[in-house]
Amino acid sequence: MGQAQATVSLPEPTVISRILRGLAGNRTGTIGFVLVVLILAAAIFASWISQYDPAAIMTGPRMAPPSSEHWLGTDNIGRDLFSRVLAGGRVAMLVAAASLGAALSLGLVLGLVAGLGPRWLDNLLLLLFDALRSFPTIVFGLAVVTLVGPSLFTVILVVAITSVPIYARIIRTQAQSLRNAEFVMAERAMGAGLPRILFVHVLPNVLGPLLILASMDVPLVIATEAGLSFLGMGVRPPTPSWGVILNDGYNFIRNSPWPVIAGSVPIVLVTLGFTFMGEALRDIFDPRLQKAN
Amino acid sequence: MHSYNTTRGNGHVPLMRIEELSVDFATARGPIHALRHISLEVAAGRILGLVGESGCGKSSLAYSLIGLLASNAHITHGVIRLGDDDLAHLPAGRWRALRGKRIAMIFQDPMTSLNPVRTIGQQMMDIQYRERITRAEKRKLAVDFLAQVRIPDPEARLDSYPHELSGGMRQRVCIAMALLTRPDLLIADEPTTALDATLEVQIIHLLRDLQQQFGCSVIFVSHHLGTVAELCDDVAVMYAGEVVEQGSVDEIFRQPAHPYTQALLECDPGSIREATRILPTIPGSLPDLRQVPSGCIFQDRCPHVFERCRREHPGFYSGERTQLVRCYRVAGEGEITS
Amino acid sequence: ATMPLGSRIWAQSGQVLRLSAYADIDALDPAFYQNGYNVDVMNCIYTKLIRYKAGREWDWELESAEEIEQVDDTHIRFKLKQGLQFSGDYGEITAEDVKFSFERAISHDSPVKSDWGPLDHVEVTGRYEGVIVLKEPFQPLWTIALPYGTGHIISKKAVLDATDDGGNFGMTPPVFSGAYVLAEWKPNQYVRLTRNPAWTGPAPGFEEIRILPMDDTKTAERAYEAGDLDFTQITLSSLAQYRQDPPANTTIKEYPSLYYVWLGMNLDNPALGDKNLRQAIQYAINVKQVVDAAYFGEAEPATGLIAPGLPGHRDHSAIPVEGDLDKARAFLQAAGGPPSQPLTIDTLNASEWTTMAQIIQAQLSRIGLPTQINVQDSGSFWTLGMESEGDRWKNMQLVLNRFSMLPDPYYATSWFVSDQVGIWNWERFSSPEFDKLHQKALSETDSGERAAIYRQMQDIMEQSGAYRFLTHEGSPVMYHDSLEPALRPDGRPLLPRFSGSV
Amino acid sequence: MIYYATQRFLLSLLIVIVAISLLTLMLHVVPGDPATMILGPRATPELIEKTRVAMGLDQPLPVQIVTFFGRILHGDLGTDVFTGRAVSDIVFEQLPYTLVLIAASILWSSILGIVLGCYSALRAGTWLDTLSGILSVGTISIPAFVMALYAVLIFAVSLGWLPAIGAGEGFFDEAIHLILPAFAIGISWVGYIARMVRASMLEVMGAPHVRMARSFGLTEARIVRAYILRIAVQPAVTLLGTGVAHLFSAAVFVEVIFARPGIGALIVSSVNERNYPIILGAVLVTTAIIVLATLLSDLIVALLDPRQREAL
Amino acid sequence: MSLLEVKHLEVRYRRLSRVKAALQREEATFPAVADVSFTLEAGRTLGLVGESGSGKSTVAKSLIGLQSASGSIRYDGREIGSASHSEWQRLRREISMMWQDPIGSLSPRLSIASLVTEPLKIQGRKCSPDDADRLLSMVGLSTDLGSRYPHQLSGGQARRVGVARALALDPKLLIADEPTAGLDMSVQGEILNLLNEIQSRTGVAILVITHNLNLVRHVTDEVAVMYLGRFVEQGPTDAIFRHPRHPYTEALLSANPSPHPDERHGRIELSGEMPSPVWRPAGCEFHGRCPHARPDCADIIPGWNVEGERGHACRYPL
Ligand SMILES: Nc1ncnc2c1ncn2[C@@H]1O[C@H](COP(=O)(O)OP(=O)(O)OP(=O)(O)O)[C@@H](O)[C@H]1O
Ligand SMILES: Nc1ncnc2c1ncn2[C@@H]1O[C@H](COP(=O)(O)OP(=O)(O)OP(=O)(O)O)[C@@H](O)[C@H]1O
Ligand SMILES: [Mg+2]
Ligand SMILES: [Mg+2]
Repeated sequence: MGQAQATVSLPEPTVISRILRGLAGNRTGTIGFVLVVLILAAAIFASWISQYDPAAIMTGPRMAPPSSEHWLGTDNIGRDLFSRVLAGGRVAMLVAAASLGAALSLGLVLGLVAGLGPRWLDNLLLLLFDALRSFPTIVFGLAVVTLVGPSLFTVILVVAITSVPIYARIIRTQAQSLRNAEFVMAERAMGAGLPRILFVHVLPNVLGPLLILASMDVPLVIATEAGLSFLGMGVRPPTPSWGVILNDGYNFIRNSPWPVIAGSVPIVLVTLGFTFMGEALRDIFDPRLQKAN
Repeated sequence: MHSYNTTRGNGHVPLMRIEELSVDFATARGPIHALRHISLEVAAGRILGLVGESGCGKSSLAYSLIGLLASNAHITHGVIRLGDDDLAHLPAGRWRALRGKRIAMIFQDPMTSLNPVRTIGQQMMDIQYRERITRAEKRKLAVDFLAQVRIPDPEARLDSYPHELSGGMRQRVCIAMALLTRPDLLIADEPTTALDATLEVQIIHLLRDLQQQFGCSVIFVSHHLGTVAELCDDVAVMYAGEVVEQGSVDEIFRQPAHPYTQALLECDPGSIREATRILPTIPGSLPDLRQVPSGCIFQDRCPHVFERCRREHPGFYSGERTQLVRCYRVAGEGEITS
Repeated sequence: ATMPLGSRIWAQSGQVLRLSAYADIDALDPAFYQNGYNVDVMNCIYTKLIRYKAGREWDWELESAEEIEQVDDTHIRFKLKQGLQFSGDYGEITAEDVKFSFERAISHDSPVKSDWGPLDHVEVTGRYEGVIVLKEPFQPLWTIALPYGTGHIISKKAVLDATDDGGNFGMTPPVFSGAYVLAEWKPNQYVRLTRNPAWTGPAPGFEEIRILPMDDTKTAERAYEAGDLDFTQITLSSLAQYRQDPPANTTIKEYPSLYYVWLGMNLDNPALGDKNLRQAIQYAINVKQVVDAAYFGEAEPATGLIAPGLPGHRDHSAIPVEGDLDKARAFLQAAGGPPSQPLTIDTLNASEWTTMAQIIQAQLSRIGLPTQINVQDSGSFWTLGMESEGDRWKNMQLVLNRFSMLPDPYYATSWFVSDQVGIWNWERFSSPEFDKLHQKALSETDSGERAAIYRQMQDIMEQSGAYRFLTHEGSPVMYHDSLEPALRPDGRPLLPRFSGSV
Repeated sequence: MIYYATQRFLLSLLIVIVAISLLTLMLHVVPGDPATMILGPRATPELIEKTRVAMGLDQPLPVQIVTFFGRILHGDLGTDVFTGRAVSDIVFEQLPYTLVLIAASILWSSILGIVLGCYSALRAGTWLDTLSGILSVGTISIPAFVMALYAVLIFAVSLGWLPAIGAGEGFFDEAIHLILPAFAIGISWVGYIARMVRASMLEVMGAPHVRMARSFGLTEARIVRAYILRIAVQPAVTLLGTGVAHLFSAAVFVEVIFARPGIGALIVSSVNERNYPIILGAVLVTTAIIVLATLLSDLIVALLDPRQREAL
Repeated sequence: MSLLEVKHLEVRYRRLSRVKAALQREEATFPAVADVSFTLEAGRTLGLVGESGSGKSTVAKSLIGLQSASGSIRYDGREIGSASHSEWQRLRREISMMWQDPIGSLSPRLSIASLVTEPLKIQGRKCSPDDADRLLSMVGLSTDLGSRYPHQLSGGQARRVGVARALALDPKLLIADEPTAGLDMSVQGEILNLLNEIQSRTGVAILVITHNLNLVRHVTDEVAVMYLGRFVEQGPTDAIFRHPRHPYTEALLSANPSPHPDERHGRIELSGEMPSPVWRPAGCEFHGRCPHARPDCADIIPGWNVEGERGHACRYPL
């Protein structure tokens, strides 16, 4: 209390300046933040940066090594890898945003229902989450892909569905602890109804940590996409995605490692960026927030 | 500030002497000057109480005496003498030789101070790692000390995990562990705040008995005046990172000289004898420890403030009695430092 | 490269031939075999009357038959060599066993009974002699039945001992009649074949053969390079690299394959109802470019269904291999421009297929025809045009397809007759003339005449506008210099006849 | 304890049942037909129908599920219609290879991950920490199949030190064949575990009881070993327990690339073939193992932490 | 008629799941509050004192309908134990609560201004920015504080926000659960003075819950001392302070002695620890720790002895 009293006379920092200060004090956090900004910028400005249409075939020789015309070389049908990697970044970010967004919203609803709803519903949902989780992911992916047909949408669907149980579980735990939190009790004592408690008091408190967790799952999404692509079930060709680039290049890895390198380096960078940024944000906002099951 | 001597010829042999100790905490919004110019003496075989309201720096002072300040803390000034060592500038390697041997500490929260995954016995034997005795002997010692702190059936308790004990028992285990190392100086940082009122009494009495038995010096940190009065021989009153008054318990609680001490005593509901509907308070709020005002630290809340208080930082003065007071109102009666 | 430890251990046990198969065996009963990879093993453990000749020309030679001849259109007389032994105590191979072996497929309703076509029965005329009696003439018997899977001979007694009714014995052969016996099968790991002590023919070249299943030919290439294999197929996409920079002591050989790849169009899909549109597509596709891109210039454009070397192969197709953009545009014009919705191209999910699909997509977009590629896993893909699988066939439009082949043109055309519409004829191409010709060719004994019929049939297919033939791929192999493999003209190994050292 | 055990067991059983039912449901909407895939193009419609009946596919869905579980009660996973072999034989023949692979991957990656995580936490904020962070997070992201591929190309093809394919025969040989696949699968877990251990180490290092241990002058090494690590590895153990599902997925890729036998490859090929009895049998067994692994990780955590034991 | 009249209140918490309890043949629930009766008049203050876990907050929660309880709770003459949802909605305008954790009871993402006006909004009243300022200044807080967030307040400030919220609807009954927990002594005084002042202005009845008996002395008219979910002593504050009859009351009273050397009485040391409400001792529940316990205390459950205005549950009162 005294601590707080001692600081009241200073202006309180805004969230943004708190983030920036926190990042400044954290080396990996800074690295992550810079990487994420670069990746997002590259994805947004992809078409301005690259000179080639990522889908245009035979813009150069096949499987050419990096050169001044083709910064990362070309693929097996002579497409410019650099522009494909950039465009792939856009796809990756789209998939990540859409699937995590979907997983979050669905996880939020189910988690809140499980956490705040009646006991039997909680048990039922938990059972469902655990059952979903205990499939080998890839079997699930295979089934969905064969069902819906491979496309961007399918990848989004697979990632969304496999992540829902994870988010829902986290939200459930949070909701349960919030249900007994004193400020929720206080609101109830003042006569606040469930919708008000949910939307005004509970949601804002679970959303922040959840967004941080979600940002740390961006690499997971991309890895899932790459895995599906490896099994030939990624996005619809000729859409460039890093997984597709990897998968195409994988066949020629013996003599021409470029496509695989071009496909995997961005994945590594995204992972580094989002993981480090997420970890730093987590430390800044809540050091205790761990990705528990 | 000049160094000075607080020994007032009261005949007590000092065990530890803190001189002009200042500690800063680095934070994102600039350094906090959490401790400033602390000068204190811990007499051998006596209990020194450290009182003051929340956030005044009691724990920071205690931790700096055992070298466990947070990683963002930095001793900017001063010395802490213990024997031939200066603890303020002790290399990291030397600390281990002191901790758990000459100095031991009891922490505020007994619920979290014990390792949850090791049994009481394991933890008590761990800390005897220096002794060249057999495991059985170590175990025996542990049982003895658990018995000392009046834990029923100590033999069986050795194999319990902390979560199987109640809060009071855990705090007694902590005390047993601290005493087991037979320290010269025992630091107890609010060892009873997490406990219930009736339990607190038990722990305080236990501490007093054991201190008398082992004869070590104790620094007892508390914000509870009644408890300090009951347990301690000497007391130092802290306010916003400074010691504002120090001396023997009898004197200070009988005739507090610093306006802050006076106000604090008035507020203590334990000391208000006659029923009243209006409780006394100290108006105003704490100063910001990032920008410490010049002059007296208590100036904003002091009913007796005068011009000099705002200008100059007062040194320690002693009135006609033996206690030392950082207040110009006592200055006329004999200044000790300039 | 130095030999890894694992292969060194194997090598110590003598002459072991190690090679890969693209799938693990799943049937060892010749009357019930389902796929070619099983036949590679059967070749080793059973004998048959005649066998394919190794070499570049499709032909057969005698194996366990001393003589065999076509007596008339429906009768084939054979005489077994004497003294051929079954393994175990099942004694000599007799004509009775041949009869049993051949008739099983029909009597037990095997999935491959069609290999025997109109087989009526086998007449046993002596201990070693018999006559194969057909209900009607059936030329392919000589090319796909007798020297291939269903032609293998097993012991009647052994099979009846092992099964109640002489039906499918699955994965546990009760008897061996070939140069090798199945010593061990570790599913998904290897098939180990060792010499058959009862074998009286010429000793096979190797003490032991190990066949390692690997789905992915690229894996096999790496395994070969790492020294884990002595012989392997390689992919066309690696061929150029290997030719340029072959692994040490390695021979690389290219063979044509029998596969045929084409782009089919669903005639019953409303969007493709206009023949002009289909022709626009046919002409817009530059087959050379498609094949070059997908196979790295290592495969030749196809002129039809039937691969070079087989009777009925066409020298060139009616539509030029390079296509003709002007004509394509004209046809498109005639069709009233591109359809309102992009057309879909369905394809398998392997690299060559998606590459081809993307090139075709690019080519079609040059005449202003937008398309969308649907990649499918094999399970979904192979039921795409089947009416038994719901309504998916109705939505199918363009489909990039590949069928495998047996060395007889009949096998290729049989999938495109009217009866097959909604089964394997996904284009839903139906021509009475085609059906008639198909039937006619079955009994045509004159090979020149027969070839002409098949050529005519391919012309009809092409004219329907439902097909654009792409390639027959190719079947390159690589092996240690010291090995002398025996290969069919399409590069498939004839294992018992491998020789040399490894 | 008994109550907990039965509750846990029943729950696991339920999870498996729900999971398998979900799977059956999914399989049924997926297009494709086993008879077409396996019997080949020459199969007659009657034969296809016969096969469907033999697989029980003509029955309504709930009946199929009930029959399936009914048979399982008798320890029978069914028969593969095509090879005529018992599904349990097929599955249990492949299972050990995957289990050994997963166990080896978990073992080496958790040991290395814990060491790396510890090291990072103890040197938090230094360049070495940053470096090990970049390394471990970097490895998380490299897809297992890319890792596997490069491992083969470098160590088997170019250097020829290790075999490129197969599972080997005999203990020593099998161990050697395990090295590259286990490396490829484990490497990303090194990163996961290292990051997790680092984070929880940092948290535990700030706990009051650690400060108390320090106040007694215990050596740093002892504090880390006896006081911090036992608590700090718990989230990693839980992670591994739930991560077994992902390991099974990674095994799929690696088994294909190394032409290794294993249940992952079996599942993929039977999914491609739509061989329902094998899919169901294999997924049932994997799901059961995954559920079991979660249980095991909970038990290990309970072993490490007496407070968790209380909950049992 | 009293404003609040509680009779034989009992609250049971679930300890084991039904299945587990049945299997282990144990009781699934335990009483956290047992047989609690008291009355509270308008304009008066009752102190509820007892150590951690003695059931004080549980009593408070059942009074405001957040915890179902058996027994009778009559507010303004009406039984509210079985009140319907809409009845509670209305009741909560008149009964308000200050929570134990000053900062934790404020929704962390809302600004102070919107937090103080929460009760108005919940009850569907129109509220202007002036309302927030009015409420803040009512409890002596600067209006600039309105734009801050709970974690940016000191404990004392957060308490005041709690007071402002509790009083926003002019309640007739205010329940203050540990209104001074975790505060420095001078701040404690401020909060209690504030409550006092408001009571004298509005005539609200206050139930103060605390574990510090010395604190309630100055602000309450009556006290009830709880031990293990039961009242052990109850009566006018003055009388109880002058002469505690129950040994536990005596021990609690001595727990916060004066620091002044001349006024030190020494403290009464109890032995043992507080038992858990799950495993209640037989006989007098305090006998294990009682310095004055006699042998039969272990067997005989003491009844409630009424002595004029006060009462206690000790067979051998001091
Ligand atoms: N690690 C730290 N970083 C920054 N500031 C700190 C840190 N530790 C303590 N402080 C600040 O230093 C001052 C003194 O804190 P300290 O914990 O020593 O007070 P205290 O008297 O022990 O209080 P309490 O009675 O609440 O325990 C406070 O203002 C506090 O905010
Ligand atoms: N929701 C609950 N479920 C089960 N037991 C509970 C619950 N809430 C409280 N208890 C138990 O009921 C008893 C009384 O709790 P209560 O919170 O009323 O005590 P209290 O007097 O307010 O204590 P404190 O001073 O610590 O706030 C305690 O033993 C507590 O452990
Ligand atoms: Mg402190
Ligand atoms: Mg409470």
